[in-house]
Amino acid sequence: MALVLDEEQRMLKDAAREFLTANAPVAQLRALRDERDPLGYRPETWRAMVELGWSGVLVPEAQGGLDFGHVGMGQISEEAGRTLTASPLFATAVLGVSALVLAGTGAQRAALLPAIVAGELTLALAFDEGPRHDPNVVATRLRKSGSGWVLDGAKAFVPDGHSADCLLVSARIADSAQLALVLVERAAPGVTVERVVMADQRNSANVRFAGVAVASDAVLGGGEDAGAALSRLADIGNAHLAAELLGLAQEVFQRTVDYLNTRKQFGVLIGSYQGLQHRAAHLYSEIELLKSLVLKTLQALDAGSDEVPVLASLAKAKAGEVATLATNEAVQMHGGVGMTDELDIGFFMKRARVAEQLYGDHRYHLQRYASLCGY
Amino acid sequence: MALVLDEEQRMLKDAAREFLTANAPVAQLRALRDERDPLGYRPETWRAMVELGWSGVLVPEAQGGLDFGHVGMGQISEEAGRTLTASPLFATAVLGVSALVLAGTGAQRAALLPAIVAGELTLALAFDEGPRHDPNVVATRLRKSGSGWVLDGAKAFVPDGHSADCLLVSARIADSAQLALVLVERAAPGVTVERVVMADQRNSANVRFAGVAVASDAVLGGGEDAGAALSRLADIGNAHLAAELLGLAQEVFQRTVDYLNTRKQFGVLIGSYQGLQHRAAHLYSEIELLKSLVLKTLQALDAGSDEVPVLASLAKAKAGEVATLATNEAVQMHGGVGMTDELDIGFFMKRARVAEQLYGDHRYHLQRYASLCGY
Amino acid sequence: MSDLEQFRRETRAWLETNCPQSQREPVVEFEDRCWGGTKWKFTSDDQKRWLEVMAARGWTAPDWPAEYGGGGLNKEETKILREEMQRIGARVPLFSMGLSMIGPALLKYGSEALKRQHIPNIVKGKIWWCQGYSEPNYGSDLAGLQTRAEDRGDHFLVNGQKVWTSYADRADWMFCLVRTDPAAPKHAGISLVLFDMNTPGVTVKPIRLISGKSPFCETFLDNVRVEKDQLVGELNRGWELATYLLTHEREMIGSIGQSNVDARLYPAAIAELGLVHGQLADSALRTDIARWEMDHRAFELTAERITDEATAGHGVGAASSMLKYAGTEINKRRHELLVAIQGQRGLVWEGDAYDHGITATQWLRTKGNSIEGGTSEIQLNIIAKRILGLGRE
Amino acid sequence: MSDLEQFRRETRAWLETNCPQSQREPVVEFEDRCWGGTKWKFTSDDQKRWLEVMAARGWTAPDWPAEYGGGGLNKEETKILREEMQRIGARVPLFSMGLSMIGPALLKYGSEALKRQHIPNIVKGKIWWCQGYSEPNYGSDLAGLQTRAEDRGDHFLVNGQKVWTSYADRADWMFCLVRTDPAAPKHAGISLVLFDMNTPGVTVKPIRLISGKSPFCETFLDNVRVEKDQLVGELNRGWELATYLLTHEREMIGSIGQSNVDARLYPAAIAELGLVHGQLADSALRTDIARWEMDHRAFELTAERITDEATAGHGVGAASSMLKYAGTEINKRRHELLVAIQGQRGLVWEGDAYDHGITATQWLRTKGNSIEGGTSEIQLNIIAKRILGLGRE
Repeated sequence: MALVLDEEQRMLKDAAREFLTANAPVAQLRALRDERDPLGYRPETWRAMVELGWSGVLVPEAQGGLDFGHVGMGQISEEAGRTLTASPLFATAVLGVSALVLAGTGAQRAALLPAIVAGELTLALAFDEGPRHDPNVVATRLRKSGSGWVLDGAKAFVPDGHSADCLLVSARIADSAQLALVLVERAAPGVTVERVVMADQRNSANVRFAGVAVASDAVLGGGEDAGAALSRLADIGNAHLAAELLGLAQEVFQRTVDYLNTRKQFGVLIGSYQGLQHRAAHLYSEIELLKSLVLKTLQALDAGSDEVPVLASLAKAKAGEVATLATNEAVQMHGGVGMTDELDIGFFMKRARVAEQLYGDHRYHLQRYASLCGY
Repeated sequence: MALVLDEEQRMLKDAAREFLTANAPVAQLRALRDERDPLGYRPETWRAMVELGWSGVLVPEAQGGLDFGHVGMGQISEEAGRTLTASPLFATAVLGVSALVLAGTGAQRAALLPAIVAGELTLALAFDEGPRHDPNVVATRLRKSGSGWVLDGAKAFVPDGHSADCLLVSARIADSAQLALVLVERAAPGVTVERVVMADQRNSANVRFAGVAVASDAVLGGGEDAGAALSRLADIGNAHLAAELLGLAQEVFQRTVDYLNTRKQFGVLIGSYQGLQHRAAHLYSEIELLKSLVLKTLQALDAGSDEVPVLASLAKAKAGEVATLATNEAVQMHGGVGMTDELDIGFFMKRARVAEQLYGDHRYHLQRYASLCGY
Repeated sequence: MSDLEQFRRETRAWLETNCPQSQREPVVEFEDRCWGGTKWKFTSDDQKRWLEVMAARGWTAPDWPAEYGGGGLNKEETKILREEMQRIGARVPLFSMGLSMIGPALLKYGSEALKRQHIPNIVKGKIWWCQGYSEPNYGSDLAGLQTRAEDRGDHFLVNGQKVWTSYADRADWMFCLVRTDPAAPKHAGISLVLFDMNTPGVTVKPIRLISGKSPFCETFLDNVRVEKDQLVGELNRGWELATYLLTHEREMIGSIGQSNVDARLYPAAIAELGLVHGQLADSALRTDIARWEMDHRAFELTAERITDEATAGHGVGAASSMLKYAGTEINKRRHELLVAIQGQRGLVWEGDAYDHGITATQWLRTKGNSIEGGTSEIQLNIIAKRILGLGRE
Repeated sequence: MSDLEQFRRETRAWLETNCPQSQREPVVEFEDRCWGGTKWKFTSDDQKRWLEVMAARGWTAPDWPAEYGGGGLNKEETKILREEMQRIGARVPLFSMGLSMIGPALLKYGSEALKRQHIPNIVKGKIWWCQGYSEPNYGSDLAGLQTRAEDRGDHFLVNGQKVWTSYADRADWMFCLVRTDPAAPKHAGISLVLFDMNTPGVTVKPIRLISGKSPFCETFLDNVRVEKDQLVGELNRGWELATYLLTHEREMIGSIGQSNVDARLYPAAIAELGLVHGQLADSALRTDIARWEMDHRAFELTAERITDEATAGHGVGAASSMLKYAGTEINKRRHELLVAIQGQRGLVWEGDAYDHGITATQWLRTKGNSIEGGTSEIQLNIIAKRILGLGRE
């Protein structure tokens, strides 16, 4: 399959850039921060995204979606990385939808996906239980109780966890090695949500479940082992985080290049110094390498390729490293003003690190890649 | 203790540089290579070193040595790194002497050290058994036989192994966890030596022992466990290899700076390009950092500090990284001519990698450091 | 007993008597270290008393001449005082840019009158000094500065804008680089002047950084009157002083990585990640931490070695650029690793449970280390040109 | 059935019949791939026959015009031929700088007479071409070249020295950059000429590299007579051709990392070090290998993506510099890691038991990748200036 976007994907990308630049630029995130907005995103922006069909890009046509695939969705993720737009896009339209598509029964999909498409339901995936990604640690327990189930445990740093309508919670089924994904209303009795304000000013939350009643039909797939689905969900999350970091890196790099072509010191443009030129050219090359990994990974997701786990780890690892380099170079090359909050550069740096840490940083993924290859 | 050389040490360093530059420059190593010299060093150069007292720098005065310590010897190691001088200095005067001082009985020291000081005996430490340093692997076996012992096994990549008069062989004592260091004549029955020509044109050899008879008094320390001595020997070896690599890095860097200040392209000195200036300045800074670690490690050896293992690993790890960077930058900054055998630059690169691999590369030592710290 | 042994014994006894117990506790909060000045609020009577008894002996500036209020100690005595203070964990009684920067510059370049006016106040911690160097368009290219000081006979009239004046909002006086000859080549028309921050026309506006609130300010100078006798050194020869002061600043910033009592990263990593088969669970992080500790140790030893070489009289010059470059880059790496060790927790911005985001704010703050006091690029230029002699035709 | 399907079927059948089994074996030795030329010694009758049958159809240069002996295939057919050859593992029948460099240049810039003279011989592998570009003092600064071609009416008289002419000792003809107008600005006085290496005055001396023997030579040109009709393109407009040729060379060198059938490093590492708890025994090396494999995969995909983008008609220009830079740096890292995996064994220089030091010689040879065909620094300059637009006032 050719490593290029098709016509439809290019149009979607262009439309996304146009919309986000006009309606949800970095200034929006800054305003949310300055206002200490409790929701953490602009409902009207999300509403507009829903109207553009973005909530349903990954939803099958049967449930009212566009069924446009991960390459398409990845273009939106990338563009949202450029503008640092906060919205339920990642937690709901990428992870929530994917969870239902991967693990939901026909009835669950039919019930929930149209609501997501319509913008009536937001989700959050409650997955990790500590500050560092570790899919092997699932201490949250789901046990049978009468005709239903009961959920106990805690989840940490759940993106959108304090704002989503419902939480998709991974849990171990008591007395088995099996994993389950269950749907819990955020407002349900026994659920405690504590918002954590992160450096990137996105929503994150620590969530505790104390004897939360879960109806049988709220267990995705009716209780079939969700281990494979969870693993794929993490890959999907990482692929889109990589796309987001790619967009972020490109944008902060472009701003840096523009600055190098504007700022003068010692009577010449600082972009005329070869020391900075070579570093900028190296970073350009790194971003080009990242682009290819991200696109290949998104294509592999759509093709259902066996290579998905390997590629997702490579893409996320490279994205983490490139975004770190791009944001560090951005601050350094901007000099003093790069350190001021007045410029947006710091917002890129903060988001880059949080997105890298989510679902595993570059070290985690390099090691996961090696393990997947058997070394 | 102040991190500076005292007056005597500085004089020794200056004398070493003077002697080596005049009598054993890189051209000597080149000639040895071109002549495919079977010994691998110039006996007359070694003879002159002996006359300067270098074979006895680490030997106690009681055995006719200078007892000048590792800081002193390290200055010679460093200067020999600048000139890439091949000689029995490392294998005999550093490792051989240290083995006897650390593990020898009074009688053994009295018998052998004066011969080393006089230049009448050369040694080689037969330590590793594979191409990568691993002190835990000692399959060579020493077993009791009558009033003496019998040695069986094989050692790999022994520096000076094919030219030294005697080999100091590490072995496990049969039916025990104890290690021994035994002295075996290279020409003894049952010893097979196969020279391996390395990229750096130094002596190295694979040695096999098949039922080699070892007299009781040829077992260092009379058979007391030599484990601690062997571990310290590796630290000593690494400290002096780090010193050698420091000298090598400084010399190849100086040659590179000189070239940058001579060669013109596009009508200007290539040293006026900021891209190269910044890389050169970074390398300068790295070399300065290395200097301090090397000196501190040598001082710690002389002081018998508990920190020796930690410092030896830090110094060797940093030395390996800095010498790799210095030689890679040297070739790249010299451009095409740096790739030609006509220039000496390649000799520095080859020696840098062999010296790094010997007794553990930077990765080995970073990990050893972490383990020593308990993480 | 030698004089020095005698001095050590007396000093030890005096410190034991005079240093309050509370002033022997490690410094935790910013205010634990007294910066002095008219606006300073002492955290305790002990802090005030400790400053006063030390200042009375001139031991806030132990090696400055006694005639201006300094301690008048020689090198050996100064070292002994430091050692004895360290022995009991005594805090420095006063920490200021007066002591570290303008004081030494005044002693070297200032007129007798200026010394008499300012040095005793610096020693006593009466005045908080801030520096006026960088300007919005002149950061790395400091010598391009445009703040004008017009000669008005008995005084200068100063107009312009300074940035990165740290603690300008708490400071009493500024030492400020100004252009006194706009017609001269850029390095030749600069002077260093001193003025009271209460002078009419001085306006201060704090700068918010990516790491949050900061001590840095923009300072606007609008027809500020500066008396002629507050010129330090010769007119239009201020660049020499600036260079002298920058070297001091460089050394201060380059040593940031050193100031930590225990800079090792692995204890935190073990606590956070745990060990598997005796090794840190994340082996890639383990290697990165080990490499950082290698470089950090090498850096500390290098700072020590260069001091020792200078003491022994055979140091190289221009070492401050190398130390500034290496020290700040290593410190930046340190904080990247601290975030990596803590994962998401290291990126929390607010909240009692997370120490108010201290890990993240410190991490972001260190990004400025390689910019302030001369960027890493400027330091590399200095090394390349002055030490390596590159690019001279 | 479409024409293309028909073409594929016929090609498959023809290859099956005509490609000797021995020419379907992987290339191991240098000579396994035929370079042609008058001095070429075929390794077997099969190799000779394979060249002849393919050349007869013009399929050594499948997309070149049939009128000059090329295959005359369109893009799709060329791709099908490649795929079908790969399917059976067929070796390329001919590999040469005639095909990859001077041939395309002649087709684009050469006179009709030059095309008729040279292209058919390139297609048939009759002539081995070498390039005369760099000179001792003009490597990166290629346009500064000093080799003079004096106009002597019906011919040029060429004097000078070329370096890095690869395989000059086996080549039949050289395409050579010469200065035809010493008075013009340096880029404006250069021309590209062709001459027979047997011409009197041509002397070749091999260059020994740090990796040992090499195909590179110094070529001395002493009153070499070059006929006027061997001028390619216009007089003094040779720089345009040089740029065209350099781009081709860059792409060739940048793709070095790609040519390996299996570039993965971890199988060798597992074989050498073994696994502990399922992981490579050296965890630091494990991370370095994984990071290399990440970059290598990213590079391969990038080369693919850029080709696909070009095919789709929306590629960026100047990508060859990025690929050349990234590809050669990644390949250098690969060989550093191969040495690290093998330890001392990877640094053996001689000996049957050690594959004659192949690991070490290849490692050393790769150091030249980022120098030949335009250094990494030159590529970074091109990216900075042409793609990023940096430094334009």
